Amino acid sequence: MIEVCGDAGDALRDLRDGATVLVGGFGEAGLPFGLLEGLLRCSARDLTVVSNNAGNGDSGLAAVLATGRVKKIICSYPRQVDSWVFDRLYREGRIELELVPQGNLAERIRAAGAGIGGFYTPTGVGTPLAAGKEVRNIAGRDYILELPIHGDVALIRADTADEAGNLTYRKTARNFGPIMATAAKITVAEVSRVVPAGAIDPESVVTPGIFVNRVVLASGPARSGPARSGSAHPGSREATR
Amino acid sequence: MIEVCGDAGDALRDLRDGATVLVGGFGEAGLPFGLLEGLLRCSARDLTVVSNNAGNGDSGLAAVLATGRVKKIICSYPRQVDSWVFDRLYREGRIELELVPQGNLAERIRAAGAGIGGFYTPTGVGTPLAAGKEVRNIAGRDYILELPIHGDVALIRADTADEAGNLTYRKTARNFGPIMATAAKITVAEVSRVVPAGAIDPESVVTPGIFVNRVVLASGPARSGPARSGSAHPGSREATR
Amino acid sequence: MSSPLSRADMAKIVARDIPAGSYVNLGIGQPTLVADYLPPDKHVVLHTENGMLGMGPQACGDEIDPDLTNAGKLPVTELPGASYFHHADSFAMMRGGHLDVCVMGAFQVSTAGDLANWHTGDPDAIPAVGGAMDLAVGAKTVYVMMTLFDKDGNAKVVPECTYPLTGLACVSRVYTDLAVFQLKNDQVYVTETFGTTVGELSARLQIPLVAGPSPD
Amino acid sequence: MSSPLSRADMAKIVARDIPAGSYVNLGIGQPTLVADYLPPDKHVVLHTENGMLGMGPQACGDEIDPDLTNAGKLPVTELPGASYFHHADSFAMMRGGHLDVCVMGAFQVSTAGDLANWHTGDPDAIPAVGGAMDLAVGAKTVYVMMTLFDKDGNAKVVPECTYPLTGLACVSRVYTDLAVFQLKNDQVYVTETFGTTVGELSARLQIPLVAGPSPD
Repeated sequence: MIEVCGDAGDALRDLRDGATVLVGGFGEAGLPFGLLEGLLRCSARDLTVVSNNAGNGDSGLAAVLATGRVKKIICSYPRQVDSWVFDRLYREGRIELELVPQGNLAERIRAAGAGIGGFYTPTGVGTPLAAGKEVRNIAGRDYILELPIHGDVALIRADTADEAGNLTYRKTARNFGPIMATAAKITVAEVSRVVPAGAIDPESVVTPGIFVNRVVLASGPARSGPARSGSAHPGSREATR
Repeated sequence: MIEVCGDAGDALRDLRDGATVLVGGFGEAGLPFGLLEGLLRCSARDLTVVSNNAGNGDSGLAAVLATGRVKKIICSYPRQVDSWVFDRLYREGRIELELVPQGNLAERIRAAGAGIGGFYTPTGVGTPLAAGKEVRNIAGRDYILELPIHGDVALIRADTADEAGNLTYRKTARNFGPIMATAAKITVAEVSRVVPAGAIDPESVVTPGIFVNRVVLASGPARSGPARSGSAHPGSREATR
Repeated sequence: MSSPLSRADMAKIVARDIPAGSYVNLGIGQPTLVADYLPPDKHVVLHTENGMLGMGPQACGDEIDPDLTNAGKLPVTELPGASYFHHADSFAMMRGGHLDVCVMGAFQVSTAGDLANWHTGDPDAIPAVGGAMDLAVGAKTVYVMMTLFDKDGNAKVVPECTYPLTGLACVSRVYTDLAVFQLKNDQVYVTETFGTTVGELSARLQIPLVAGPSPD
Repeated sequence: MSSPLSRADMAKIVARDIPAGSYVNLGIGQPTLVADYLPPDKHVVLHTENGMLGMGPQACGDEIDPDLTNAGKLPVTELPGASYFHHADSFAMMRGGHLDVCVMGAFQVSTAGDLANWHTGDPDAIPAVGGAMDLAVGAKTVYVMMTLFDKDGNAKVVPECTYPLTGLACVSRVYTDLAVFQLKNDQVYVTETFGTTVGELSARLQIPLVAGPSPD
C-alpha cells in the first residue's frame, strides 16, 4: 500500500542534509515539477542531485540549484541553451559536477536498484571520462568498471498510480523514472491520477508497487487522457487542483 | 519488419553445429513447444542449451535432450520430479551441466544483451558455485564476477507479435523471454497471433521489435483471449492450426 | 505451547511474525503454507521469482492457467494490484534488497546464520539451486522454516554447516517444530519453545542458547 | 557532383546509404535532417535514446506533446509499431549492439576512426557528453556527418584527434560537404567528391587518401 501525500512538502518530510536525490526527467519530459517545488521549500542542504540534465531556465531543477543547497550534481548533459543557473554556479565554483555518459548513468542507477556491486562497460574507454577508472580486457574488448549510484530519495513523474503503488508513464516521459524508483530508499512519484488496485492491467505495469513509497497528485490538468483501464473506475482520483 | 515463418523448421533453418540456443520458459510456462519440436527435426549437433530447467517428462526440451545432440546445458534447476531424461544423460556422463543461480543466470543473459562485459553479484559468494570465480570486496561487501551468456539463437514463447516485431507476453510465461530476445544473434518467437503494426499499445510493448527476427504461430488454440488492443483488427492472424 | 508444532502451526506462527505491509517471497515446498495464514487486512504482497508481485492463492478447477504458476510450478491466481515482469527484473528486485522477508526450508542453519538448503553433498545427487542463493543474499530478512531434527535425529541448527552452503550469515530467524530461534551476532536466542525447554534443546543441539529474544 | 554539398544534400546521401530495414539513431543537430530523406518504404526504424523506437517526424501545432520528445528535446511524433522503454533499457539496446547505424556530428575524426565530438578541450567550457560515448561504442556502424573544414579552415579529418575523445576506432564513414570517406584498417578511402578531387583533398588534409571504396 502506498501513502498518498497531501502535498510535496509532506512527501519530502524526511529529507536530510547531505542526502542524494535522484530526479527523473530528460529535459522537461518526466521532470517532477511539483516535487521540485516541494524541494525548493525544504531546508535540507549539501544535497547531491542525480539527474540527466542540470536544469532549464529558472524553474524546476534550475530553481532548486539556485538556492545554493545542492553541492554536487551527477549528470550527463548539464550544458544546454537555457542552463544559465547551473552555468553560473559551475563557473563560480559553487557546485561540483560529476559528468557521466548517459548510458553509464542509467546503468549505474539500475545497478544500485538491482544489487549489482559494479559492472564493466565499454562506454568511455580511452576518453577523459575514464580517467582513474579500472580498465579490464574481457574476451578481447576493453571495458571500464563503473559503480552503482544509490539515492536516499527518488523524485519521479509518472502517469497513473494504483493504490498498490504500481505505475505507468507517458511516452518519453518514462525515461529515468523506472530505474530511479528502484535505486532509492524512498521513492516519491508525482502522478496525474491514483486509481484503485487492479485498475492497471498487470501486464502493462511499468514500475511495480514494491518500488514506490509515496505519491502526490500533480497540479494542473493531466496531459494524458484518462487511464486506459482505470478511467471508468469510481475510486479514481484525478489531478485537478 | 519481422519475418513470419511458415513453420518452426523454416525459422530454425540456419542453426549450426555447436550453436548456443537460449530457450525461454520456467517449467512449462513460456516454453516454446512448437520451436522445440522444430529443434527435434533439425540435424545440428553439439548444441549448448541455456534454459532455467532441463526438461520435464518426455516432450519439449526433454525430447530435444533425448536426441543426444545437446552437449551442455546451462541452467539453475535441472533436477525435478519429472526430469528423468536429463537425469539419465547426466548420470551417464553424456551431458555437461553448468549450474548457475537463477538470478545470476538471468543477469548474465541480460548483460549479454546490454553489452555489459561482466558484473559483480553478491549471489553465490562463499558457496561451491563461486569456485574459481573472482571475489571482490566493494564498499564493504563481497561480490563475485559473472560474465555474460550470449546466444546464437533464442527460442521464446510470447503472446502477441505485431508486424514491427513488438511482443507482449502472458502472465508468468513472460519469465526469460524478454532478456533472451536481447541476447541472441537471431531471436525466434512463437506467438499466439500476429497483428498489424500499431495494434499493440506502445506503452505496453514488453519486447521492442528490434530484438525479434522471426515469428512462428503456435499450433493449437491460444491460451489467452484476443489481444487487448489488436483483436478487432482485420489484419490479424491467429494461431488456429 | 506444550507439544511440538505441526506444519500448519509452524506456518501460522511464521505468518504471525511477518510484519503487515511486507513484500514477501515464500520458497517452494513447506513455506508456501504460510500464505494460508496471512489475512488480507495485513496487506502482505507475495512475490514469486518467476516474475510476479501480487500472487494469490493456488488455483483450482477453471482458474488453472498454465501461464500462471508460482516458483514451484504450481498453478496460482492473481490478486488486484498484481504486476508481471521478466526474470532479470524479478531477481533485480530480490538482489536489490526490496523484499522484506523470504521464507525458505533448510537442511542446516549455522549459529552464524549460514544457510545450507540446496545440496546434501551426496556426490551422486544431481545438483539444482534455483533461486535459493539469490533469495538468501537478497531479502532484507530471511526466515527458515524446518523441523529441528532430521529423520535420523541429527540437529539442523548447527555450529557450522557441513552441507554445501547457499549463503553466508543470511538467516535471521529459524522456525521449527520445537522452537523459534533468532540468530544475531553469532548468538542463538530462543524466543519460543513447543513441548520442550531451552535447557533440553541446548543439551540436544550442543550449542549455547540464550532464552528470550535478542536485544535490539 | 561539381560543387560542395549543402546540409540538405549531405542528409540526402546519408539517407541513401542507410540500408533498408535498419534500426537507426540520428544524433542531435544536423543528423536529424536525415530523417526527412528516408522514404517509408525503406522501413527504417528510428531510435531515440530517451526511450523510444518508431519515432516519427517532428511534431507541429496540435501534435506537440511535452511528454514526447527526441534526444534534442524537440517535440516529435509516434509511428505505428512504436514502443517506449526506460533509459537503462534504451542504452542497453545501444550498448548491446542492436542499432545498425548511428549518425553523429563531430569536431574531429581520425584516420583510425577515433571520434571527438563532445568537448572542444577549452578549459573554460562546461562539459556535456549526453549519449555520444554510448552511441560511439554501441551502434554497429557509426556515420559522421560534418563539414570537412571548420570555420578557420582546419581539417576535421585528421591523423590524430587533438580534441578530447568520444570513442576509439568507432567511425566507419564520414559524410562531408566535400567528400565521403570510408575508414578501414587505418586507411582512408574516398568514395565520392563534391566540387573537388581526391588529389586536392589529399593536399589540403595532409593525409594519404585512397580513391574508391574500401575492399570488403
